[in-house]
Amino acid sequence: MDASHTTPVETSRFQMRALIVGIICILLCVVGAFLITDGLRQFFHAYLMGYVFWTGVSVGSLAILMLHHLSGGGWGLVIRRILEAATRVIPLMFVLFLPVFFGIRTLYEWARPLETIPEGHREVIAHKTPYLNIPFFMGRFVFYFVVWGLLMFFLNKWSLEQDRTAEPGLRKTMQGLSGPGLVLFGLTVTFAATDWVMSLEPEWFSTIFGLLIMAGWGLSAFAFVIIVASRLANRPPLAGVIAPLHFHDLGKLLLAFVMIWAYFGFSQFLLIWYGNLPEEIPWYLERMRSGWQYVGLILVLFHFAVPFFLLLSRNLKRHARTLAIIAGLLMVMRLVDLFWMIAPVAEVHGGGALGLVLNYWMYLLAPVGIGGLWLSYFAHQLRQRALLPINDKGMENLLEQAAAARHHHEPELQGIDRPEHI
Amino acid sequence: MSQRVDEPHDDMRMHITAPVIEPGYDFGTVTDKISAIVLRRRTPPGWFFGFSISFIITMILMVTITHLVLTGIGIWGNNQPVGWSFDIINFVWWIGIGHAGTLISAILLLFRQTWRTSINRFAEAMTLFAVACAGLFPLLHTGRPWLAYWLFPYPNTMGIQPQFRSPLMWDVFAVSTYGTVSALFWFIGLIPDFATLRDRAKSRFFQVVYGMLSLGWRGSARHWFRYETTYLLLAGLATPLVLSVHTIVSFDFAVSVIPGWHATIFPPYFVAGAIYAGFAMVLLLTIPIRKLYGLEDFITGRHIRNMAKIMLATGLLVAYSYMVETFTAWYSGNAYEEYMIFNRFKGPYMWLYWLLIFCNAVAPQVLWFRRVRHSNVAIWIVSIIVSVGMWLERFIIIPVSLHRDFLPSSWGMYAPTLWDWTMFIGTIGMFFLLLLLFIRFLPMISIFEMRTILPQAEIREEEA
Amino acid sequence: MLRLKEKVERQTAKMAAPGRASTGPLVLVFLLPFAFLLSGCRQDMQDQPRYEAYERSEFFDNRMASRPPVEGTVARGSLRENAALYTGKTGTGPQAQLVDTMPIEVNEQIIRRGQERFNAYCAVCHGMTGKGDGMVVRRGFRAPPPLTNDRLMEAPVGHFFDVMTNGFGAMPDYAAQVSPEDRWAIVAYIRALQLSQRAPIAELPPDARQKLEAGGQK
Amino acid sequence: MPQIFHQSTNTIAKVSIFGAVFIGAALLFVIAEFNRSSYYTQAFVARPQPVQFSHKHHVGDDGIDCRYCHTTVETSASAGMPSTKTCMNCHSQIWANSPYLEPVRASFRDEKPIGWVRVHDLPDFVYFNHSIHVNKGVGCSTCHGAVDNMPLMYQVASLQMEWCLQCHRNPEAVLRPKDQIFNMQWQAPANQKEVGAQLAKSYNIRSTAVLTSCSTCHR
Amino acid sequence: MKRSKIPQLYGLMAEFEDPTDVVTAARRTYEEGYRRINAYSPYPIEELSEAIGFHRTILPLIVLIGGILGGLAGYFLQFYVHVFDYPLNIGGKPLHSWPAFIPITFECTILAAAFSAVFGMLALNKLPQPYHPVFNNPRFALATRDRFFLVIEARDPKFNHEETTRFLQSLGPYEVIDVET
Repeated sequence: MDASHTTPVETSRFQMRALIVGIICILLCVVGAFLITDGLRQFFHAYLMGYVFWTGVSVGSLAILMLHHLSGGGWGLVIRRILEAATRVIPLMFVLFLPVFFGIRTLYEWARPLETIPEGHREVIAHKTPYLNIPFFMGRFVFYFVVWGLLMFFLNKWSLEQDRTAEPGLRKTMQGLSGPGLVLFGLTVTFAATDWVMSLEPEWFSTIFGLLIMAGWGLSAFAFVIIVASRLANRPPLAGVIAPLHFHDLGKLLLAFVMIWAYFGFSQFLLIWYGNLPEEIPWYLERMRSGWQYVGLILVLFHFAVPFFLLLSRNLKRHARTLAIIAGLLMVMRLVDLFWMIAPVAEVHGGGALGLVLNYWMYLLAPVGIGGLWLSYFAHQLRQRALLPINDKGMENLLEQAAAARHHHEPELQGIDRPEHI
Repeated sequence: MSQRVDEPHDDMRMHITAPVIEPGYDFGTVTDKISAIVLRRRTPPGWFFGFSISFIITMILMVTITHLVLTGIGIWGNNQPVGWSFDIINFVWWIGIGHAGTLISAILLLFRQTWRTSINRFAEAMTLFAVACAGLFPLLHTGRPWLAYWLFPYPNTMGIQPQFRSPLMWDVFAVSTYGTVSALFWFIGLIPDFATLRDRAKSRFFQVVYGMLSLGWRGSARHWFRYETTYLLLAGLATPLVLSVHTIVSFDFAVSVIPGWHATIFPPYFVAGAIYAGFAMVLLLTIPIRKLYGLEDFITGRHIRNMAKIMLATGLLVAYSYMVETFTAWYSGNAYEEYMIFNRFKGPYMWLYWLLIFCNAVAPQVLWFRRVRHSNVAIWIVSIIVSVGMWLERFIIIPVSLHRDFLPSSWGMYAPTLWDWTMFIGTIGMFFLLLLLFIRFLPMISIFEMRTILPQAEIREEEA
Repeated sequence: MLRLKEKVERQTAKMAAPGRASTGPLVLVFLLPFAFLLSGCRQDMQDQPRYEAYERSEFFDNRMASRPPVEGTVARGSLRENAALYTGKTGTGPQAQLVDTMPIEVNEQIIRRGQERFNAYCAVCHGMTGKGDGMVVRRGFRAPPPLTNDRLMEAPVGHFFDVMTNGFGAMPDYAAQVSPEDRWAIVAYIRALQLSQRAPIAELPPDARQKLEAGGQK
Repeated sequence: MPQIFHQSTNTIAKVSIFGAVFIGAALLFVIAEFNRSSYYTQAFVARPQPVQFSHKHHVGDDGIDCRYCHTTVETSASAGMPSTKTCMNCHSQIWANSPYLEPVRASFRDEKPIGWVRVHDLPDFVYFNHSIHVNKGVGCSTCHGAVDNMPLMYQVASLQMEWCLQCHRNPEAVLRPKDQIFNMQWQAPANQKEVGAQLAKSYNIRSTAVLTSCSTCHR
Repeated sequence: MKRSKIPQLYGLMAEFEDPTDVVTAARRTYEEGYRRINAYSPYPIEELSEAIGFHRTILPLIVLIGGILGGLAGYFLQFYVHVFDYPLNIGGKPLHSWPAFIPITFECTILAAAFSAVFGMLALNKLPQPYHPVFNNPRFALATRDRFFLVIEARDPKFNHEETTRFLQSLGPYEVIDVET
């Protein structure tokens, strides 16, 4: 492996720190779960939220990777190794599902014995038992990870092979897998979304929900990749290769995902609001009162309106650091969105301002905890390979451009402090 | 336009195996070849043949409309409980077909896909004519089309206003905005080409006509700069617009509580279906026309293959929606939802449903195979199947959902009448009539954009 | 709208006229696509194929769309068995006697109703005070006797009702214009009118009397 | 290619595009005004009648009450057109030989109704009822104007829906006490706002939401 | 074409056959200090407008403002109609049903923005302008085919007929001709 193409040394330090922060947060949550009233309930919901979020970054990256293999483009080449490293965290997420399994009866009404379910829900849940039961649920969970794992495995394997052998046919091979791979992605994520999030309220259903989660996962993956890319952009090997143009493209795609998420979200809301059916509307009613409406408002403003208007600007998109800030905001908003979907189910109330802190602090720590583990493993994976797929045919073009851009009056990468010695 | 010179590469081109324009052309020959279709070349007999047939079919449409207006919409087959049928099926079908045009023009422009250049003009024209055909149906379904202006808010003598909370009003705004913006987009794209035609035309009459249409375009660098900005801005506006239009069409159904209509996936599902049908129609038309006019050098195999891929992708989305709808109908535990699916699978219209599944979800899967994608005939056949399938989809959604609603005592059946068919077929005639007129009198390929993708168009770097 | 339609038709007819037979049919063919525009010239929601009250009908001999019920039709519950109420006489036939007691309960409301009806239907001839000096009389109609003359003061209530119902002398009947109940109300009011003008001063309530006396002194 | 167009076309082209906006706006304005004009609504246009019946004479000069002829105005949807017999109530003696009244006498003789020309013609999809208006405090002259000043009858209102709604949205402005309904001279008092509101309450006039609901007038 | 005025010089026009040549020539002309210059090409060349010192337009701002105004107008139209002008209870939906107002607001935004883009472009470009002095050159018809033109207007303070002609000749054009108004 050409040393000049690997990750900067700082990543190993980051890897350690993330691991420590992650473990501390998780431990705090576990302690809290057993100490405070209703702590277990809060713990499992908070954990599920963090789990769905970080799985989303991994699986979303997988989808973006396949999208890149299908359509090509310089924007994909420069972030390909970041995407690949993110997908390689999928095995970790498989293991981290364990707490959800332990909390299955706390989280999911349908997992409890039928007799204990209140009269009003029992009939509908009984109807769904062929699908919503613990063995099938776990079976599906394993299936999703097998599919994602296989896709991850082959795409990463061939990519590494490309680095080694520069075999031009590998490109076609990866492209060939990506088509059916995206189909599988769509199907698995739809059912994963149904299983993990939608079935939290087993009476409720929405056909767009799978797409909504897909858009959310894609968005969080994109935002994550942009942040990483902007952090790496001023150091070799990415420095001098990744250009404002690429951030411009990534920014456009980020904008597209923001709009798609808003579009799906608004479609679901409008149709359920307008239809006003007793089996659908409670989901929104629950989330539009007792304080949750403000969370919803935050989503409208900061998950859509603010990033939308900011990303309209060409200059902001080309400015790597600003773009990374917007991406960071969107990462946070992804968590808020999942919080808005998952936390109202937990129904922990009371206690005034102190209660607010006591009842919701784990929703902050759990994602950070899982995130610490995730990021640490990600950083480890990122260091394993060259940061650029140097033997891809597109790379020549990319390097040529970079050279031309330096030569010509293409503006320097803005917002990046380029160290003097480069 | 697409070839930004400050971005000397073209990202998407890295994967190009086939060119978007065959070699051997320069500015002059590209200009002459395309403008000759309008100005010089004798109109091929095939054109006259097609024109005559579509004129006759258009006349059938006119007779139908006359009869319809004189008698009332009772001449159609829809009646309680199937209040909406061919009129809305065809509306949705045509609007969907119209989607590919703007998609090719706007979205592919934003993503710097140069291969769009030779087909965008044609696809935009298709959009306009499809929207015109689509607009006829709801207009006539109102029963009194001459009072259609009542749909817009204006200080009227009735002292009332339109009902903006109704999705049908949203439709009025969406479709009229879509028609207007598409027309603007189309016309703006045509201005430099009108100037080309003005300067090539021999007769005074055509010089004046094209001269007026060109607004005095003279290719000034300042003008080009603003023009390019406008074109990009319009593309940026048209992209969400085109998605919103079919979204709003889907709202017509989805905001109601009819099982089979009320599904939250309807907006993206309809949009995907629209693009699917639209690309099928573009393929259906371009494959023969490039042959007829010898435009294989400009509309190359690569165009056909790319469009086939997009068709496959959107087709998969549509199939996904069928699957999710079916799964959710069971998962919901709602008796009406479950019955809706049962009725599709095994009800009186089941043959149409399974035919739809074949046309939209099964048949296009052949496009996974490289060999199929390289056969224009095969792609053409798939396009026909998809066009039929997308029409059937609307049939399944509309009358099949309506004919059995909540109350078994009000169940009924629907059968189209002769007038339903003449109306539908008539609009197909009108569509082709307009398209043939367009081909004859306007450049069907954007000449100035073709110039930009020639290798000569690149500005060589100054020798430093 | 219709005028436009005629115009277009005339124009079309002109074009198709034999004098210009060579171009006529061709022009028609090109006009054909626009023929459907003519179908818009209709207003059938405003004037629907049904009759409104008093509309002209071409179907019936007297051209009236409003049909009176067949002679002798009795609406349900309106058999008018109470002869006193509906004829002002006891029983039927030539032996019938005019009634002298009101067949309806008289109260202030009835009298006020009678006043209102009297002013609308009777005062045109009889005048507001019943003197027989109404506007129509002043225009030349034969003057009726004052309602306060001795004969009418003595007449039984049935007499007034009978006159209104069947007419008397030059006076036509008002059976079609005033309902029986209203006719009785008018009778009650006539009685009040008579009383108001022929009442002995002693019978006046003290306050009215005081007022009158104060007026008299002036 | 030398110049195709004359220099003046520059101005003409710009003015025509710019002007199109104003021409369009002006056209819309003209159409809107035309639709409200008496030419279109036929308001203030007296209709020729088979007999030159003058409301001015009968109502204004003679003081005949509306109900003398329009007997059903308080009880049914239609105000009622008088039968020829009602005319003959007086004209059996007054103007009994006037040639003007020959059609009336002929009608009475032959038992053929006089073909009066309808002045207030609402569209058939409107279900207007006189009695509810008269009994809920809407006077004759509110809609029909100063009939006592009309030698030949004409409508003073446009009879367009916005005209109907203007009262249905705000009935307080026109309500009168019961005894003033048939008074042609009635003028709204200075405190009509309060009086109207009180009257609306005493007449049990329903809310604007009900009064402007579609099915109140269209059934 | 008859013209009553005595023909005056509009400027000098140089014809080029190659896009790179015209861009180079335009840069040189700008560097030379000429400002009243314009270049004509059969397709958009970004370098060309940059070369004559033109690389900024307020169009995006016009479109943004147009869009925002259109959206606001669309929303307030619906709000006004349903809350004030014609409040009507339909299906128990609130009068101010904001979710139901979004689609039309969106369409109005797009429509107004598109109109501002098109008419803004035409206005800034001073189009339609069917008559223009440059058309006086018969060879200018090729500007919409395959030739590139560079014009220095006579109004330019630096303009001197002989000197400017010589300068343009030095840029290696196909030919340089006088253009009358």
